[in-house]
Amino acid sequence: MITAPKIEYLQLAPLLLVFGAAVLGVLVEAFTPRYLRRAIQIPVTLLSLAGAFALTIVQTLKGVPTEPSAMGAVAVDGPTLFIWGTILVLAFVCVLLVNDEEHFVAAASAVPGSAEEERAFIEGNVHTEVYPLALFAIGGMLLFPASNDLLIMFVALEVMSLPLYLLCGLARRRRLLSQEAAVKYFLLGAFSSAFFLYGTALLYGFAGSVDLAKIAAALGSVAGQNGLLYLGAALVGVGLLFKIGAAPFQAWKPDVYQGAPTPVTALMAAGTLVAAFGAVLRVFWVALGNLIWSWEPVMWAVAILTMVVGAILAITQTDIKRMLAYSSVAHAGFLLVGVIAIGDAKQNSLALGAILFYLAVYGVTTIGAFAVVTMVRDPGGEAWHLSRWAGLGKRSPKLAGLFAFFLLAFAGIPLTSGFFGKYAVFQAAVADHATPLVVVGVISSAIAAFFYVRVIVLMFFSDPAADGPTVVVPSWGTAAVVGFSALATVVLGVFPQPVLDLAKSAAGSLFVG
Amino acid sequence: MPWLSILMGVSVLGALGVAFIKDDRLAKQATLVVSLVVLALTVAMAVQFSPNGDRFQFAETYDWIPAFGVHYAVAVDGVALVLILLSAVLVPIVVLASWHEAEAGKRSVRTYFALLLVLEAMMIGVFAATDVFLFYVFFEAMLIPMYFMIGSYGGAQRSYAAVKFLLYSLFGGLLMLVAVIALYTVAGKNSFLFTDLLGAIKDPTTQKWLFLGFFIAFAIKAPLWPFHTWLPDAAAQAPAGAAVLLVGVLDKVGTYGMLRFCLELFPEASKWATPVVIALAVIGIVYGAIVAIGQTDIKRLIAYTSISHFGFIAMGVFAMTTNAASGATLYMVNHGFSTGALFLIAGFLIYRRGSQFIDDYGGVQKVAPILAGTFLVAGLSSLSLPGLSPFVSEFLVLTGTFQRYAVPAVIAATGVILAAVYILWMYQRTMNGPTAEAVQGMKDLNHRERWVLIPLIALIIGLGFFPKPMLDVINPAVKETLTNVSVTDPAPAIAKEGQ
Amino acid sequence: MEPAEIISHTGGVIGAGWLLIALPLLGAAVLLLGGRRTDKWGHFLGVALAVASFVVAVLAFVQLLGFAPGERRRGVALYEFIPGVANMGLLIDPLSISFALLITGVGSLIHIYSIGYMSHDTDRRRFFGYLNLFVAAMLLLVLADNYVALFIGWEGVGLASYLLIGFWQYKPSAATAAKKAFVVNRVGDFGLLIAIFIMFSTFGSVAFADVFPKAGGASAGTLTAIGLLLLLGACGKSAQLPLQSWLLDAMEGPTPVSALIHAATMVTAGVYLVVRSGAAFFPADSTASLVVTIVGVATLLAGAIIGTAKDDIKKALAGSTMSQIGYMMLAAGLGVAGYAFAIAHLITHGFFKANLFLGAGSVMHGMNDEVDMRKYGGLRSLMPITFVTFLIGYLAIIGFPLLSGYFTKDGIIETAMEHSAILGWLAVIGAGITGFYMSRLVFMTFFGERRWAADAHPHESPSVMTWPLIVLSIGSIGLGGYLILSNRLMVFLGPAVGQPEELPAFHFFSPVGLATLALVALGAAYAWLKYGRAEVPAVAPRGSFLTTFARRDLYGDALNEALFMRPGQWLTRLAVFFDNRGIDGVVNGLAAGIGGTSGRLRRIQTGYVRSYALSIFIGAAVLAGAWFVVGTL
Amino acid sequence: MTTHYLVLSALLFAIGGIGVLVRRNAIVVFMCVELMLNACNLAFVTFARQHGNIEGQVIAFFVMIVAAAEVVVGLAIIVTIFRTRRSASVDDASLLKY
Repeated sequence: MITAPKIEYLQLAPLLLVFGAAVLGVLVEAFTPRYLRRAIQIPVTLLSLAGAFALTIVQTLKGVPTEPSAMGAVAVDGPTLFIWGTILVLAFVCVLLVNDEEHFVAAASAVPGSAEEERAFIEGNVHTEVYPLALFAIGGMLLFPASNDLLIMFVALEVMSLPLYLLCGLARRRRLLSQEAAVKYFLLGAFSSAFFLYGTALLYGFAGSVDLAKIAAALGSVAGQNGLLYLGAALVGVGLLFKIGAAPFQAWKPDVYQGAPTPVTALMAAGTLVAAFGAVLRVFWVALGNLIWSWEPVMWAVAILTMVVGAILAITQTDIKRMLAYSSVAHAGFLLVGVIAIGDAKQNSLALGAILFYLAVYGVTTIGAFAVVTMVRDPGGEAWHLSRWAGLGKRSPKLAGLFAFFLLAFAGIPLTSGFFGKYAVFQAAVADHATPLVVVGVISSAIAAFFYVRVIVLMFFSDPAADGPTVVVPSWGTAAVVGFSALATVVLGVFPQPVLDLAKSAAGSLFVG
Repeated sequence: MPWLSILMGVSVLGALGVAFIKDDRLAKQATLVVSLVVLALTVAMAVQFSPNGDRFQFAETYDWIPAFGVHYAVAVDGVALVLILLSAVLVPIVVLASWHEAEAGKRSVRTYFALLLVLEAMMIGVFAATDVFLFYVFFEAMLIPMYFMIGSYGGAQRSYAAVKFLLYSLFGGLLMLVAVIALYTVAGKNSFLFTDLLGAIKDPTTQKWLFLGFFIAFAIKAPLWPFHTWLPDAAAQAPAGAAVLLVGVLDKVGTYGMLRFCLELFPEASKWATPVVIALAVIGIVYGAIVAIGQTDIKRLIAYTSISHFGFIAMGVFAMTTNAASGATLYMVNHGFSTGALFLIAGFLIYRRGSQFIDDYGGVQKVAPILAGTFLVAGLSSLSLPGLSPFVSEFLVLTGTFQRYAVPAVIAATGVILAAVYILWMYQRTMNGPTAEAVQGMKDLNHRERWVLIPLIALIIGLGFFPKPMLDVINPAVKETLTNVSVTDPAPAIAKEGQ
Repeated sequence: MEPAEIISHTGGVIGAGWLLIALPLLGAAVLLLGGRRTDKWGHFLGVALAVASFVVAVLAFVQLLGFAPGERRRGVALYEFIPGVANMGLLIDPLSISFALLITGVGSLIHIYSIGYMSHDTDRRRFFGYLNLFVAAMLLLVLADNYVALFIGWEGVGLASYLLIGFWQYKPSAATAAKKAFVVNRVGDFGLLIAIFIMFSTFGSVAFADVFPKAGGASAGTLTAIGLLLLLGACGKSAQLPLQSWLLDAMEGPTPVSALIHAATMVTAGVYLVVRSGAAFFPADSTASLVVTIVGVATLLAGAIIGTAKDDIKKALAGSTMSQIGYMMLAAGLGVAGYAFAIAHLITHGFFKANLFLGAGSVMHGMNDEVDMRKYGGLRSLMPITFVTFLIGYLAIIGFPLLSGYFTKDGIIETAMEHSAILGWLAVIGAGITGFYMSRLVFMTFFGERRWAADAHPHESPSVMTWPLIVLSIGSIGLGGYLILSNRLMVFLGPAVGQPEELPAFHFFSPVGLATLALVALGAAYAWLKYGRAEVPAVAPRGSFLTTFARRDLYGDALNEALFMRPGQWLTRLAVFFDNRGIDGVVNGLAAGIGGTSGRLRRIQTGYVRSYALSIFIGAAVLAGAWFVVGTL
Repeated sequence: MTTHYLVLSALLFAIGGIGVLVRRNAIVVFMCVELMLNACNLAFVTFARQHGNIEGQVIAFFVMIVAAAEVVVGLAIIVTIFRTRRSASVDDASLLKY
């Protein structure tokens, strides 16, 4: 006789709300006339995200649960709640960015330049499917870091990725690139998730369970199965490192970031990264925490490689989105430095807090940067080539100033949020005696500074091209996004304390003693 | 009364205000007023400073980021005070000197002046900070306004120079960041307060590593040979006003940092490193002077003279005698005035002729005697002619160094001869001889330009004969520092009369 | 007898001794800052203040005489200059006051003379400003009671000399000469500076009052080092070998400058320094003092030889100045016995050399600034006053009996003779050469037939220029005798510089003296044969090797050129190259290297999804492998 | 006894992996991925058998569902790009590079 599983609905409410809204969105697509869809989708999406955020807050105030919920499938603990909060805010902002039909194709199925595409244009069609798709992806992002066993993690990974594959293909301009991005992302994503799955299988074989806690327990008890363990762990690691775009698994990032519609790129660069790092922490700290001695050296190599590759390859990029992609690779490397800084409970909460803070501030800044990218346009669409940005500082100083500010934040100049993010992570690493890694980190961020600075030079110190790109009057959504990001970057750059405290307490709740 | 916060607040608010003034002329005037107000306040503060009171005065300490043990902690000792005075004096002068600076580039005038004020706030902050982290924040953040001033308003090669300047300094700064973090971690005081960190690092090896982290950053900033090559580019490309602040104040942060942080936080390591540093300093003195002789570009030449001078300062700091250290501190101030004057006059000259190359000049004295005269005075001060302020500091540095390291002091003293060569040769080539036709009809200094120079030259001569007020403020602070490093001045061989 | 104690003093004229310096300094300030609006009366102000300073000096002198000889070293504290290192203060004692009198006295005369000499110059005001500046600096130099303050004056006079040599800066030659003078002086100052460092680190003070008494306790090595370094400084300032080269070029300046700075006063500062520090750092028979005498003799001969070959009247006189200062140095090197003679000769030389220079200036003034003596000749009738006064100066310098030079120079030679025969005889030879070249100068200028340029209209100078000549020539006649006979100066200076146990008695026509006279007569006669009676060619004949040797200033400049200038230029070029290519090259190379790596590396991103997949596959393999290895280690 | 199954699954996984690397046709590449997933399933079931718990078998079902979803999305994307480019070769899609 079967006992009904025990589900803590309140704890899972944010998840359920987002997924519910996504399903609702699909129904809307199915049953409401085209002209109504946007009017319904946008409120539904935004409200659901806001609601989910509110629920997360409520959950936090009610006290952080200590037991994993849903029969141990989902762990709604401190870090999860912090990450949920972060992702929901970022997602909300991204949706605001999405809210601008300029970005998305009228009819994805139509062949570029074909008659039917023309018609779709003229009819002013828009893909409102974007919203439910985004919601599914966001739902996946929420579940990914919260999942407490590898199966859920795999499912979450797919739920997060599949909609993103589609979204990548929906760019209104430069559709060839967009579709190419979609196909590349899809194939590579599927490939890597296969690795993840096989790793899961091997770990299951090792521990007899996919529950992270059980795997952790098995590390001590099971003997003679190390082959399974290391191979499995490594393959799972591959799947995760692929998602965060760590070298040597970063190849997809520049292509996909460049091809995808910029709002989607923003969503990936911010949301996916946060979610993926949440998952990385779960696997490497919770499940494989006691295995640190075996994976720390490997991770050192990966982190160094990621930082250096990201920084160096970005130098010679001529496409703003590719450059930002490589910069996000470099940042992934910096975050990995934090991941390695694992030790006793105190050290862990220090490192975890640092990573969480870094993720939050980086996500906000990066969305802001991409938002600016959406506003600088040529007749043929957004002006991606750096040479087109020359002299922007003279044509529209405010926008250029904001972008410069975001870049400085990426570079980690003091009095921007980026600085404290880096500082926190590096401090954690030094506390863990990973000082050489930090030295590599600062050197590569010095190299990285070069290409951020290069863009500033272009914008401010070189004279504008005659037929320079136009800076569109931003839609209220975009304006809000840029404003919010800039504000957050400043405020967190001057008074990071509140968010730091949040991150710290979130981390502390997990590592008590 | 929170003097230091007020000083910074006034300049920041001023900057914000100026940034929104549409009318350029008004913006300039506003900037001038603000900077003068800051100067007045600074003087008012300096008057209330009691040289023999506590080391740190006008202290303010608030928690800023408890999570990192970071405080908003500002206070001044004698050394910081005189350097803040230097900044406060230079800014209004630079404002007045830069009156037409921004227009040349057809760029936003008010931005330039807003940046100036932001920079002033940060200069005050960096000297006043008594929290290592806060110091670091200012140390790095300062780069940005200067970066924009060079990059947007500089000469033909400006963006190359600006990027070189920024990246070079940033690199040093990031190395320092590692050291800062490590310092915090190793000290384990959960506080970045300078006073908490004093003597916190016991282990000599750790000291050495941390010392290196700090020192390299400061050596790049100062700049000390061989980390100097960014300076000639930056100084030559920067607009005269910015160049003054760059060489006059920003670079002093490096030498100031050596004195305040390297020596006091890592005394053992400092002693360990002294021979190398002194060697680098001496090389810098001679090398900078020799390369300066070979320059064809006025501003580059001045930049190289500064490299030579920074050698003196660094030597004075690490000689670790009261005279040398006080001399070095005074040197920072005097060098600010003398080189400042040099750069400004060179700026006026270049503004008239439109060329930085020495060979494009000649016989200026005939057509513009006042310009030439002031240039000569500034030049003589740069070769530290007795009776002008730099002599006092150079003499103190050399005497103090000689007390402990005779040979380096003697080698360094040859810089005195070389200085005469590079300054007088440049003066001869630009000002003397038959008047070049390109120079014919060059206007002499107008009233604005004269008022720019009068205070500087007055200070140079005044402090040349009456350095006591400055030294009275500096000496106690320096003695304090040396006590923390636990060194004592070598006593004279013959104390009393002996026949 | 040792020098007396320095007694700190307040009140009276001596207490207000700072006026000596302040008055001309004020003048300089007004004239240089005042600008064109002071052109009208500027020169009068300059003169007035110089004279005023002279008056103060006289009054101070009188007050000083009021004290017992043992109490004539009065230290006047002014203010704290560099706390713990040096204070501003004056030392007014017989030595410094004698200098003060000479400087302000001769200085005032030359100021007056300049009113006339510079009357046509549009920048006369600036000229007087510089002159005042010089007087102030020179007074600080001699009145300072410590080495730092002395150093300020020391370089101050260097500055004034730089400004005045380059007064006609639009002439490249003048500008170059000025720069050369300053730089060469700086070489000397370098020595002085180091000497000061040693003193401070050894005695913990730089004040005469502290240093001199303690000097005895210092090691011989230290003392010698200090002495030699001081001597280096002295050589720079006094154009002694090996730092003599600048003086001849310095003649580019206006003639009054040559008279005041490069003959009467500044160039004697080196002698002052040696005498002042003598008791402490140049004890008799010490290495230092020996070197001093050698330098002195070498220079007195070199200067004389240079003097013989110059056709430029001022350069000839400059050579003689070198030579005369050589005599002073020699005397100063002889210790207590020589100091008085050194100073005596210094003072008389101040008079007759100023006299000669101003005379030369007067001649040039009449010959519209022609300096080549080959274009002079037969001027005595047209410029009677100039001629007479010049003749007096000439007789004085060659040591014609009973004129100033006779007593002082003879005193030096006698003392040198007692000290060491070689030195003595060399000095005698020098005297002989002096006889020759001075006579040559006089004959070429005032005698023989007229070899003027076509447009020359020689005329006597205005009285404002002649009166100073007359006064100076009076000094040239009588001063020497007054100072030397019955050892007046020696006794007076005793408290300041010490004096020998038994005072020397002056013998008229001592054997040495006679020998000297004979040689001088010989020289003069030879000069008469060559330039008085015989035809003087308009252009200098090639002349023997010796002549060229002398004309080329004994190849001093060539030597500097070869030893310092050229290598220096090469070094500079090398350094600049090294800086751009070497150090900066490394920096830029690094950047370029990273950029290149990036450029090459990004090619890996081929755009083919399968290659990406491959990278993932291999990455996975490596990762797993590495993990496995680490795990099983 | 279960080792053979594991070896088989490993082989399948490897074949799939190699296939992804060597095949040009997007569809085939995609099928190779599916093959890798099925290799995983085999592994899961085998281990379930080994450990004697049914978790692995349950997981296999999950994986199938996910794979199905992947097919839907994948084919959609591949079809669109096929319609634009008239070719299903993954090597044609190489505009985004460097």
